[in-house]
Amino acid sequence: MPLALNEEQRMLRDTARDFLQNDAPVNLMRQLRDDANEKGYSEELWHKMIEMGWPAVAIPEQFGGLGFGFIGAGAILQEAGKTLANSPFFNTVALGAAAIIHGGNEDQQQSLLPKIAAGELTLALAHEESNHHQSHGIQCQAFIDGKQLTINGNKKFIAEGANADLLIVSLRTAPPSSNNDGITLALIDPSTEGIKINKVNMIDSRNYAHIDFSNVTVSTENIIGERHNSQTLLDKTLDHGRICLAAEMLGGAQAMLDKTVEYLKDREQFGRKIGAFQALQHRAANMFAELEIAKSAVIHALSAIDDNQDLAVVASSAKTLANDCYRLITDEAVQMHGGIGLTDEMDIGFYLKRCRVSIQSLGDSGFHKNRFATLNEF
Amino acid sequence: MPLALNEEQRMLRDTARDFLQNDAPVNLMRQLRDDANEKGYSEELWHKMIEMGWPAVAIPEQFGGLGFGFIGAGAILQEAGKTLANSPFFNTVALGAAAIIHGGNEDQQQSLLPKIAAGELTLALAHEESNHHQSHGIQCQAFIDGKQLTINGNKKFIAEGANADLLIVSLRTAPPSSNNDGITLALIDPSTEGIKINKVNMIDSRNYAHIDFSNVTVSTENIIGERHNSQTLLDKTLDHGRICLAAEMLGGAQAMLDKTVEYLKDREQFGRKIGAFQALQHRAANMFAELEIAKSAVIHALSAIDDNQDLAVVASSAKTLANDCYRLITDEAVQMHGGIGLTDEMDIGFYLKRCRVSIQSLGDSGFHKNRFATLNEF
Amino acid sequence: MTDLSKFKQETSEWLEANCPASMRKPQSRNEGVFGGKKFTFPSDDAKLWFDLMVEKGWTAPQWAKEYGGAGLSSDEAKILNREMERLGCRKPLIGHGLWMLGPALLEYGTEEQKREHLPKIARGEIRWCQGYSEPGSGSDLASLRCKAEDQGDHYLLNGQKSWTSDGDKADWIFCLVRTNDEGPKQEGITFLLFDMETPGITVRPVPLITGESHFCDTFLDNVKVPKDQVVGEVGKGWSVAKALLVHERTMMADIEKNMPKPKYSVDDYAKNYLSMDKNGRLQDGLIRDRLAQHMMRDEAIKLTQKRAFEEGMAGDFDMRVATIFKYIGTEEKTNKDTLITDILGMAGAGWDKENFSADEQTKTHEWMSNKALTIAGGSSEVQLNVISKRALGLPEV
Amino acid sequence: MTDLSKFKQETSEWLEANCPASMRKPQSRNEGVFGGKKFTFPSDDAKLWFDLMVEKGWTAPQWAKEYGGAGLSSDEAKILNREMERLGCRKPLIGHGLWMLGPALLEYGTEEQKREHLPKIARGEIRWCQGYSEPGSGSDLASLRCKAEDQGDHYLLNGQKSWTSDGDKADWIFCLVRTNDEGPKQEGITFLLFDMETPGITVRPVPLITGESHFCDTFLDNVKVPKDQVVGEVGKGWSVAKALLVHERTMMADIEKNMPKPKYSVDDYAKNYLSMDKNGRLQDGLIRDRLAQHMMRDEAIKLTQKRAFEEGMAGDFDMRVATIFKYIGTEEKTNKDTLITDILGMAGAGWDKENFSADEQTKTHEWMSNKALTIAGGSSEVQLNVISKRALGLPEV
Repeated sequence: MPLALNEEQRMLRDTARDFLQNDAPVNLMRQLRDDANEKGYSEELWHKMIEMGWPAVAIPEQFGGLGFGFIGAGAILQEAGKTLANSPFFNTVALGAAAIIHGGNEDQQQSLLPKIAAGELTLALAHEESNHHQSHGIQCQAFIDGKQLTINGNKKFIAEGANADLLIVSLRTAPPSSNNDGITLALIDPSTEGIKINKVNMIDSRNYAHIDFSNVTVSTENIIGERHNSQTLLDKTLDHGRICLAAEMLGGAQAMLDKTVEYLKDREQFGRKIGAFQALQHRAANMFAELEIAKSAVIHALSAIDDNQDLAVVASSAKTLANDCYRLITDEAVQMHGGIGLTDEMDIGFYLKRCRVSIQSLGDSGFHKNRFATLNEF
Repeated sequence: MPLALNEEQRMLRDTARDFLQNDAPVNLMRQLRDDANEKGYSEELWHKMIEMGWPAVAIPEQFGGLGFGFIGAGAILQEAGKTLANSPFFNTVALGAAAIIHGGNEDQQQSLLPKIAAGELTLALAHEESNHHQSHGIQCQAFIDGKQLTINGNKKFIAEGANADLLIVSLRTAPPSSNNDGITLALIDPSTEGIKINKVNMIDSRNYAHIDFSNVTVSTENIIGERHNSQTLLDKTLDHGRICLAAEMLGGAQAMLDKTVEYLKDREQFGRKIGAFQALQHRAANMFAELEIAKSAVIHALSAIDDNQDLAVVASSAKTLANDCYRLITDEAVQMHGGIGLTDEMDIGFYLKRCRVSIQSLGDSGFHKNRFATLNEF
Repeated sequence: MTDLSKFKQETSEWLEANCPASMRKPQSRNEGVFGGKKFTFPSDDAKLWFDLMVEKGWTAPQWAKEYGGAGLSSDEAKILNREMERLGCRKPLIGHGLWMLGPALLEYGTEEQKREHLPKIARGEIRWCQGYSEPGSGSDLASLRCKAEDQGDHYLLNGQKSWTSDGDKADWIFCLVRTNDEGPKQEGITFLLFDMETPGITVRPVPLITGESHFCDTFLDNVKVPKDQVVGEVGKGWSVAKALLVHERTMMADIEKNMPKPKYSVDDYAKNYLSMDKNGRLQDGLIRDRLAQHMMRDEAIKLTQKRAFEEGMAGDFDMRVATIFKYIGTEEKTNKDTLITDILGMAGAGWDKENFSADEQTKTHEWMSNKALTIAGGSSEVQLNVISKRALGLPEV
Repeated sequence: MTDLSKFKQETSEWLEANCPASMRKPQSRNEGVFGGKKFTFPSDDAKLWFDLMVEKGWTAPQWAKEYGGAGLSSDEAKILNREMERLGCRKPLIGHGLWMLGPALLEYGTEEQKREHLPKIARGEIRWCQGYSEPGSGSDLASLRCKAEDQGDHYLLNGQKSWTSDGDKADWIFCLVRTNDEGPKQEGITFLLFDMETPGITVRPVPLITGESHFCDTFLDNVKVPKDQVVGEVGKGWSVAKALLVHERTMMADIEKNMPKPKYSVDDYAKNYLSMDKNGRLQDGLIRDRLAQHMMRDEAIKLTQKRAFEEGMAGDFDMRVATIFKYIGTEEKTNKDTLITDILGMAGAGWDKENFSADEQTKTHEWMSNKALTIAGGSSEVQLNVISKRALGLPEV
């Protein structure tokens, strides 16, 4: 499994970096927040991304994709994390497309993947039901009666939940048994009758929603993957998301480290650059080391996606290391900047807030270390 | 509950400090080790301690004690920890006397406590049965038949186990039930037939033993505390030990911090005292702060003993903070001294090794944080 | 009956009779009475209580009557304080004037300055703010550059002050300025007072990451300040400021003491927000460990403060220990805030008022705003420097 | 068939035919063949294998035949190396002479020095030790003060060297001495060779906290060293030493590679020594968390080395990353040792050989001896300085 980008992927990364630094600086994010933008992202930016073919990067070539794999998607997300550039990219590709690629039947793949690749369809995963991420404890219920699925329950903190064209919803359709895990995934149009979408504003100013399902009926054709037995598909989908989110987070951590080092070189106190104080130097050096090892865990996990390897262990490692190092670096960025780091004028608060939501999304370090331990049987 | 020593206790502490610094420097410990001393302590030193009345400090006055309480005993142990001075004091007083004070019947108290106070009797607690400390998982069995107790089983890592005049042994005498916890403590003469004492050398060069009991019979008069129901007594005894050991550990931590700070002021590299390097300064300052808060937890716990308060929570806090700060400080002492800290000529290795054994004795931090959480119902 | 017992009895009776019930509960920051020209009382009771106390001179009990106080002896003031604490009476007036500038004027001010300013402070007529920090001078305050040129009868001020706490709500400012560029940097600093309405002053509130803005940038553009508004000697402002620091700490402790006690303890949050396994243990082992660790440390820090006090009383106190409190206390507080929001999960990262409980919003807010604790009032780095020098005697970097 | 394929085939056949079975297993430190006058072979096979390889010049395959080597080309040497690895053949000879002084002499030595010393190294007749550190010069090696006075045809040495690895077992030493007290400290250093039996040398093994003593203090009291035993120019010894450092790292990596693989992984220890709850989880939640954390980090560090290699091949390597390996690798190794002994509990703190298994003794020993990892070869503090300067470009302290 490669740990370095190939030439094409490097070009993709470099182009993404230039584009995002120019067209989606942190100020764009600030503007969207100050305007209380409904979507939490710039339509214009998203259209440019579509023009550049980004939604297609990780889609297999036979479905109109570019076949850069998830290493490619990860490279874009890492660059997006650097400027906190938001778009439907992450939820549509890392969660939505992943579920369809691995669970969709031929019809679904033929009809949906080319649309995703073309930027004509955005997706969101409606999965969480409480304040904390969980893999399988699904309460949101659906009864299957003939060709019809009737859904009742509540989903929470759905990223892009109030924006996406289609939702992929995780449902409990049967009690777990020896043959079935009881979980089913279904594609649901958010305008279906019985769906109530409640927008939730989080500190990172992106788009989230709680969604209530009250006797929502859809055709069983909307089921993705195996009926009553999609825990593995769900895990795989979540792992795609965890790994890709980790990539985005490392971009943020990198930006914060760079900005902090710049500040250390610039700011003077007690007659010298504060970057000449050894205690700060050692802490900065440690941040650099932590970030580099986290990067390796993340690219390894992205590579595992592309090589169709088992994702559980590598996803949990990647998310844990990304969580811990993003938190370390944003906390240190605030502390080293001093009071000014707590003003809204500086960008640091935006990263701090995004970091916190990212840590909670798709599993904090306690969740993933527990999962890692369980997978390793200890 | 007082957190400061009263005048008498301060005098006791100051006398102990002067005496131990002069009569029991680390070199005494080194000498005992190099001579492969059977007991692991100096008889001469112990006799001087007896002359000074130390074994009596924590014994109630009605039993010939001095009534300084465990704050007094803790003050002595803290000073002893500074020079790694070993003696039967800890095991006899903090574990042995504690069990008899809280569990002994009047006869036992009348016959044993004055002897302890006079330095005529040393005790050891034979409780552990595996590599890790545990409170109640006792396998060592005893059957009670009329007036006789027949013991079979193995006890491990008994501090002073090959030296003590008498052993206090924790035994399983019945299955736990709603009325009984099934645990009984008994005083056993180590020369009783059927007892095999196997000396164990640990890295801290003190005296430890594994002891096997094979059909050892003693009179039921040797039982201390309630028959079949002494878990509470055992817990209380162990908590006395945990708190007092924490006091000893903080003495060691203090000595290591002092020695390291001295070295930082003395050693030059790159044309300046290494204590002028800010990264080391901040780490040393943090060590100082950690040690001071740990001291408060320990004196609070010692005070709780004297005030007859519930010990469980305070003992677990004291031992955890002592464990963590002793480890931090010895590890940093080695790192800051550099290679020379790893030579046997320096004293650091002695503290490092004693620290490690102390951490494992009577519960490491994982054990105590788990216990603390359970006691706080989370 | 001694005079003091009599005073105690009368005080107690008066407080019982006059302090409104709603003024006997802990108060949050936005319930505080800061006074000043622009101030609106948070409630009728607050106004009533304030007026009654001003009348008795008990907003500044120990200040002389001619300065707006009650001229109480130190023993009487202690009794008043204790009685107010016993009944839970709120401070009728709080703020920089009463707690910081007042004591400084009493020590360093001229008689004219005292007569001019102290009564207005005690009666809550003028609200004060503090102009110390500058964009280039945070931890290294003495490097401040705000320039005061000697123009004969007045100084001409140019420069910028930052972190002016409630600068937009204050009437007057006490301010450190540079009157001399040469020599040791501490010795060219002068302590000045001036009206915030003096021409040339622009105040701009600075939004914080919490969405609030308690602090201002204050721009000084050819601001004229009469020379009789210097407190203490010219060039000795650093000493005045240092003396004030002690009062700042007292003020902080006082505010802290009067804050409402948190509704839930940290372990309450864990029990309310997280699931337990069959043995009644938190399922999240990492949180469980962090929580136990925090509770132990938090208690040990509190015990250390008590121990310092008791050892002090017993004459057995190691002064070096005093250097650790700011550092270890604020670090643990930050740790606690992080732990609580981690326990809340997504509910500890919410922004809107509809989907998150008031308490969740508070905790999320505290996590952000308390990041200032390890920065303001001597950052953790400065504290570690202090510990390593003063407690450990390590050499200068 | 090309010459190289032929060489490969012959080499393979020769190794198969001549390398004893017992020499095809990983070797621990005390199974190594270091050579020298005082050396005793650990086994007959080791002696046999050594003799055969010396005869072929394959102890130093790339050195010229007149220097005791086999004069192999770089390609041939690679093939030999690969074939030996493939069959698991042990290095027939190891040590400071072969891996450090040899390469230095090839680069900086005179022809006489090469002819004098290299063959004796390649044939394992002379064992070398290194005299760099001094009691006052650890991290700051260039401050060394061991004095070499110019006495016309020889130098007169006075001073002390510390950490002389196996100084009591070596025949000769390569040593840094100060020949000039003035100017930049690096420029007064000279690289000297001398016989450890020269009058005036006292070697004292230094016991370590592990109970072993691999290192010596070496006292130099009026030791005469002929001037033709200077390697490189007088006053340029620092450059020779710096060049050697690279070889030291290669040597360390080589030794590491040939060490026996540990019998158990860290999680094996946890499973063997700790109890599980009913759900198959370690009961000790703290150890469980630390173990998961360590395994993730350990893997991430290994992956970073691989990534650096792959990015290097792809021409996309950020050179700054190379600065972290020593620091983060040794810190994690120390963390691992601590974790294992914590898992072993009291069995990780034993000293005697009767009550503790060989493996428990090894782990306890490693915990102690590996504390040197974050100190020797550039302490973690020095590494952090390097990262902050070279990778982050932060200014000098």
